Amino acid sequence: MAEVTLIDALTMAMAWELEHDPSVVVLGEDVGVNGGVFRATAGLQKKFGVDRVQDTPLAEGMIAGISIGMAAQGMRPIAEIQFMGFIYPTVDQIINHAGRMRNRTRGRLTCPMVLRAPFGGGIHAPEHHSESTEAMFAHMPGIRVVIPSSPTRAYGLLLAAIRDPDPVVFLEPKRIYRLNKQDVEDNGKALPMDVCYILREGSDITVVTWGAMTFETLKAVDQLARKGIRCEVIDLTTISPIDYETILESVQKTGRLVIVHEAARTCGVGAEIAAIVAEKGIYDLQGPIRRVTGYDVVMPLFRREMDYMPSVGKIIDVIQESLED
Amino acid sequence: MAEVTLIDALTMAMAWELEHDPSVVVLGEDVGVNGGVFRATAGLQKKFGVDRVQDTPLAEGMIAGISIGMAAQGMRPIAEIQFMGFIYPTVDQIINHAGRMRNRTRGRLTCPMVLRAPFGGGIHAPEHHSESTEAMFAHMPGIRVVIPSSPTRAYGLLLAAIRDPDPVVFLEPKRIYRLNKQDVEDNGKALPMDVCYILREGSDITVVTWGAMTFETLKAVDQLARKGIRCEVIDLTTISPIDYETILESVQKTGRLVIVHEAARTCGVGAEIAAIVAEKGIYDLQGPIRRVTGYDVVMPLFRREMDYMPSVGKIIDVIQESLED
Amino acid sequence: METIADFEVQYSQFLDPEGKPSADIPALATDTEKLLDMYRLMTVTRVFDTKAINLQRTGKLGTYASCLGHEAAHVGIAAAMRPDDVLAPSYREYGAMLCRGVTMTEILLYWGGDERGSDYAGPRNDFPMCVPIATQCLHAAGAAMAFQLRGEDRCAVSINGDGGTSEGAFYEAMNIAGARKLPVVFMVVNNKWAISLPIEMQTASKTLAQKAVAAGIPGIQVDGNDIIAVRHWVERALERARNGEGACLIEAVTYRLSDHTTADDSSRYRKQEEVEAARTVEPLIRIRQYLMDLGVWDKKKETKLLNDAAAKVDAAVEKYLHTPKPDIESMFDHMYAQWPEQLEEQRQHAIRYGGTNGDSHG
Amino acid sequence: METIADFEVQYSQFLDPEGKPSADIPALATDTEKLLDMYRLMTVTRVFDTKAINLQRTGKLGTYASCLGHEAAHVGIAAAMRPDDVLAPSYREYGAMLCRGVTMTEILLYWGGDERGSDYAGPRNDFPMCVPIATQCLHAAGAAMAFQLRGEDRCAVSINGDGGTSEGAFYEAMNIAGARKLPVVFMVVNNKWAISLPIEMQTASKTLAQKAVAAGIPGIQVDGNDIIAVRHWVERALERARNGEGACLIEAVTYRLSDHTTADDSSRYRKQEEVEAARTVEPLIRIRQYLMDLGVWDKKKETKLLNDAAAKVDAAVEKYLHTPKPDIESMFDHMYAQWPEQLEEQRQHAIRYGGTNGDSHG
Ligand SMILES: Cc1ncc(C[n+]2csc(CCOP(=O)(O)OP(=O)(O)O)c2C)c(N)n1
Ligand SMILES: Cc1ncc(C[n+]2csc(CCOP(=O)(O)OP(=O)(O)O)c2C)c(N)n1
Ligand SMILES: [Mg+2]
Ligand SMILES: [Mg+2]
Repeated sequence: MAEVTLIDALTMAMAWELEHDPSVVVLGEDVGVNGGVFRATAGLQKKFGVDRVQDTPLAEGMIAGISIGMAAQGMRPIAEIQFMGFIYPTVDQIINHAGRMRNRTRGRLTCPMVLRAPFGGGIHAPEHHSESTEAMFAHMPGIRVVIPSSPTRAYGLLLAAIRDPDPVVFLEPKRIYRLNKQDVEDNGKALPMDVCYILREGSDITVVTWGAMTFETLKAVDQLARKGIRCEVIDLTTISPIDYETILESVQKTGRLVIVHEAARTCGVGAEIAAIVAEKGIYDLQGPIRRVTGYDVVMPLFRREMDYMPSVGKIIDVIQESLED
Repeated sequence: MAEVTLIDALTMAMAWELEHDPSVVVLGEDVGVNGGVFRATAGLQKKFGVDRVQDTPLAEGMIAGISIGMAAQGMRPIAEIQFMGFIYPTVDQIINHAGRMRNRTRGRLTCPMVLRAPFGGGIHAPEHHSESTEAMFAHMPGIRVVIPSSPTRAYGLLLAAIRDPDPVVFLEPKRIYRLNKQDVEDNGKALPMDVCYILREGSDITVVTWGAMTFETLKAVDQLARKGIRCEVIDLTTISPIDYETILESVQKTGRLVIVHEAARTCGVGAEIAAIVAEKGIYDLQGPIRRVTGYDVVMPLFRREMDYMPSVGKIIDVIQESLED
Repeated sequence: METIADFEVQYSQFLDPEGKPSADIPALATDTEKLLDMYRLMTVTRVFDTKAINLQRTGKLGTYASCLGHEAAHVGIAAAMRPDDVLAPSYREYGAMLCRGVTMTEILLYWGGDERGSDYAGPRNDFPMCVPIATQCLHAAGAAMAFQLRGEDRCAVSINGDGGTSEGAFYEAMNIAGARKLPVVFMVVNNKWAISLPIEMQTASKTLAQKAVAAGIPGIQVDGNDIIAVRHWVERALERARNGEGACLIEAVTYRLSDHTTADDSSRYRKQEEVEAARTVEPLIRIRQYLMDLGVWDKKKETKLLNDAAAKVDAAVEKYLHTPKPDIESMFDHMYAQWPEQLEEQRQHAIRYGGTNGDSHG
Repeated sequence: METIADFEVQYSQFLDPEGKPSADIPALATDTEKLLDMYRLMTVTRVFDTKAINLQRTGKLGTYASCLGHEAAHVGIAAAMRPDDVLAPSYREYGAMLCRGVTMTEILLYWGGDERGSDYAGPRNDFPMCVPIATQCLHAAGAAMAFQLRGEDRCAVSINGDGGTSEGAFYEAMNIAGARKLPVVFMVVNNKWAISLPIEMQTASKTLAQKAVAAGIPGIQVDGNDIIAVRHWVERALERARNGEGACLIEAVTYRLSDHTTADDSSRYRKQEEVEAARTVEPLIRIRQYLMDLGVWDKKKETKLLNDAAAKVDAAVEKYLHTPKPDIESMFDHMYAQWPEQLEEQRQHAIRYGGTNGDSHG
């Protein structure tokens, strides 16, 4: 057991799988000698060599495209995109090929690849370095989207993503890369994808969130707990496909739902969760479904980025408002 | 007044604006001599010359990128992407530049461009030619997304889009390009964007839809009308930003909401509408908000494409189910 | 000023339009069995192509992209490959696909709106036809990287058109292939037109072969109507690749004698005279003449070939026309290794309404 | 085999690292006023750069990308341009931006997390700094197209790094510029590194200038540490462009003497010796020496220049540090010509919570 950060856990998971599965390859910009701009791949090239851990030229569409080509021919590439703001040149390859290679060939060729990218704001990063556009990928059929929010889940879910026979977009909340440590056993055990993780049980209200926002949410909920308010906090974790059973069960119990995400509101993943509950769980609801989200604006440069983000205060206020319904 | 189809109306609008605004330029693959693969630009190059109506090399990212460059320097480009399945190489330019040129320069440079693309299925087209991914663009701040569903609205809204000082993704439901004709006066009058259009008034249930699905929906609604069911049909029209006031008012009256769209369900625009109503209109609802949508799969090749699409039958059943709540 | 680098682009042709040798012919051209095999396949391809257009015209096939005039380029590429190499074609290289072992029925199923058309019984590792232009160049590079990493003696070959050389993905693929010395050959079939855009309007580069210079890999232009030239240079390129010398770009210059697809009307944008002129240099004439001059081909053999080809094509068409629609469930069941439980409701919904919403042919 | 095209890549240098002429010097190099202006700006740029890094280290600036060693390339480019040309830079070309009239305060605001840094009071039509690599090449091409369409006597210039030449957008931009003879100059500042990836691993092409061959436009490599070479060739390229002869690619070879940004530690991936060697050929030494040899520069002038530069920089920093945060509303009010009414609730929400969620510096 080792006390590790979220990013350490990712490195551990990649190392484990590089060690145990010869078809696994890590590739991306600066992932080799430099160990990744966030150091997620630190030490891997030294340990596994330049073939298994490859620095690529600067071209994200290329990284995605060759990963698909490799995956279709029996490899398991783990491609890193340096920041989510640079993931867009991959969109064509991901939606038009990764997500449909299996279907269009009726299973003859498949695409067991992982596309990793750090996302989200709050680290005083430069322009284009703070975006959260998971909803775009969640809308693509054939693509799993997974976001871990703790070292334990980072380790177990990245292993699951690498081993999955289908493509996974694995988004890493970079603000919490090093926020806290957990004991993570390096035992190669994957955690299940396609399910939510319940972070706090409670009966008064359901709060669904993911990524770095789990921290804001837990802080808010802890403050409310002091007032005797028992929130159930669900970490969505797999953004697509959504485990709505868990959410519906919780709403059945609590009768109230708040969704918290950092991405812009319109057509964010929060909308999908609200829509599902407004269809399948409406009779359980005692009031409106509320969202605490980023605004429908470009993520501001860092002097104003915190004003863009859902804050503990904003979350508390919305939860309290919901409890008054 | 001329009896024109939806696509004729688009040609008329472009011709009007080419005539009246020297900064307008039409560009794209095969839009010149060939008049566009769907003939939306037929005759325009002959009339306005090769400078104003330009055939470009085959590179969608390039088309978007040079359009942004032109727009920032005072032109008003109307760029055509041949099919929505080929729009993805533009995503980087659209989200990272078109949608933020104004904001990041505090209004110094702007991006008055229109990105036109036919979308949707049902015309027996080849692979990658039938997609509906408007939700991806609706999630991008700073981008308007507009979808006309009649010749009149095609004419008036395309004029509005061209004249708008900000970027507009203008998606054309190709299945209804030639489905019907309307008298459209070629008077250069724009119609308002950012508002819904009410296609049928009714008090029993609200049905929100857009694009080609307005036809399926109207057929369904007409059949139901014979049974005395009065549906209010709202054509969303501007997919982003959403005119939710009109929808909320309607739901206040009807108490019931069904959303119909062709795109895959998860994180489609339907989710956003449901989420808004589940927040702001929940007390008006008499039952669940239901969606009739494409499935979360790759649009099948054409022998099964109709089984993918929301049909009149599926819509009727869901409306009837909703009325039983 | 100092010259720090220089480059030449070569052009190669062995057979002139009349079928006369125009250069020292390579070993391949003396192996008549190889030539006959290729000629037969070119002919079958053309018969198939004609039939497919007819099927489309009579409503029995969807939009179809003809390969008329490209037979030498397409067959020549695949004939140079080994079975365990991998092809990443675009959407009209039937000559190459048939040569690789894809069946005519599969090709028809694809254009007939049935995904099973891409589930090749033959070349299991070949990529399916690729519509998003030039994206497949990257798949070929990725496949080559897989072969290189595993130390396999295999190569990948991608094919795109002249139009595809304007897409960024084409350059990105060449660049990574050059940087890594990947065992891949990039074929550009320059048929002079990208739908309505003539090659001169696509680029200022006088040849497409010279685009290789940007990636630091060799580029050569060959007469794409001369199957000997195509096969010879693809073989050489594959040999280089197998020897660890890396990637090549080969531009095969030919002409699209047909409309772009059955949905296109090329009379809108190009002169009939240009097409007629191209017809006189098309690829079947010259190889047939060469074989006749060698004394290994004659009218009788030609007639028999055409009859056999027609029979083969008819049989494939029959099989195609009698293939029942794919199951409704099939649109779900191949999306993931296992369709997610939480989406099962959608699948059931589709099954419940199966076939109630209009119908496509068949 | 027939040679159907050939290409040469030339290299140009006028001043060697010691400041001695290494070729017939062009007219420009005899105009000492021009040279002095450029030298002064290069020096100011370096003083600014050093200060910016210090500001970052002391928590008064965000991540910052240093331009140390690039001064000749950057200033040379902009010095060759006319005021009404348009520049589309990437993110470290401060020498070029200052020469264009962007203020130091604006540059600091940008890296200090304030959008107003891109609202240049000077060059109103220049594109802002561009982080998504190589995307700006297309903006320059588009701007050039606007100038061409309106018949204006203006040119666009884009700048990207060696790393950017791996992105498809770079090739797409060159290709359209070639096809349309656009009045645009593509500058590649080859500083040998794309973060940790050395140029040899980025591409197999021996020069980046030869990438122009793919687009059928001229490409030339110049010593990017020689401001005379940079300015001369950019002037020539702009002249060509203004004459309707179309686009050029110019590779300016220099070296990134600093870390990639203040968030980078280049000792992880490159040898200190390489950096030290590059330091001996850096761009300020040689132009200073040349000016001294001409007798128009001396120690005293140098001291005064450095003092003046420091004062200028300090004034700009003061202004930056005293710029209050942008209003909360500003994140909404520049999104559209008019913020949509239906989203006004969000704006009000932000205003209500303004400043309650932690705070960034200042
Ligand atoms: C990315 C993309 N954009 C547009 C299209 C539509 N389209 C299909 S074929 C074609 C022209 C292709 O020309 P070329 O590459 O020369 O190949 P050819 O058809 O001549 O074989 C176009 C524009 C597409 N399939 N993919
Ligand atoms: C599309 C994109 N991908 C990745 C990055 C992250 N990134 C910033 S700078 C850089 C390296 C750029 O190298 P080069 O083009 O040589 O320019 P230099 O920094 O050396 O001036 C990378 C990978 C980015 N900004 N944009
Ligand atoms: Mg072509
Ligand atoms: Mg560099």
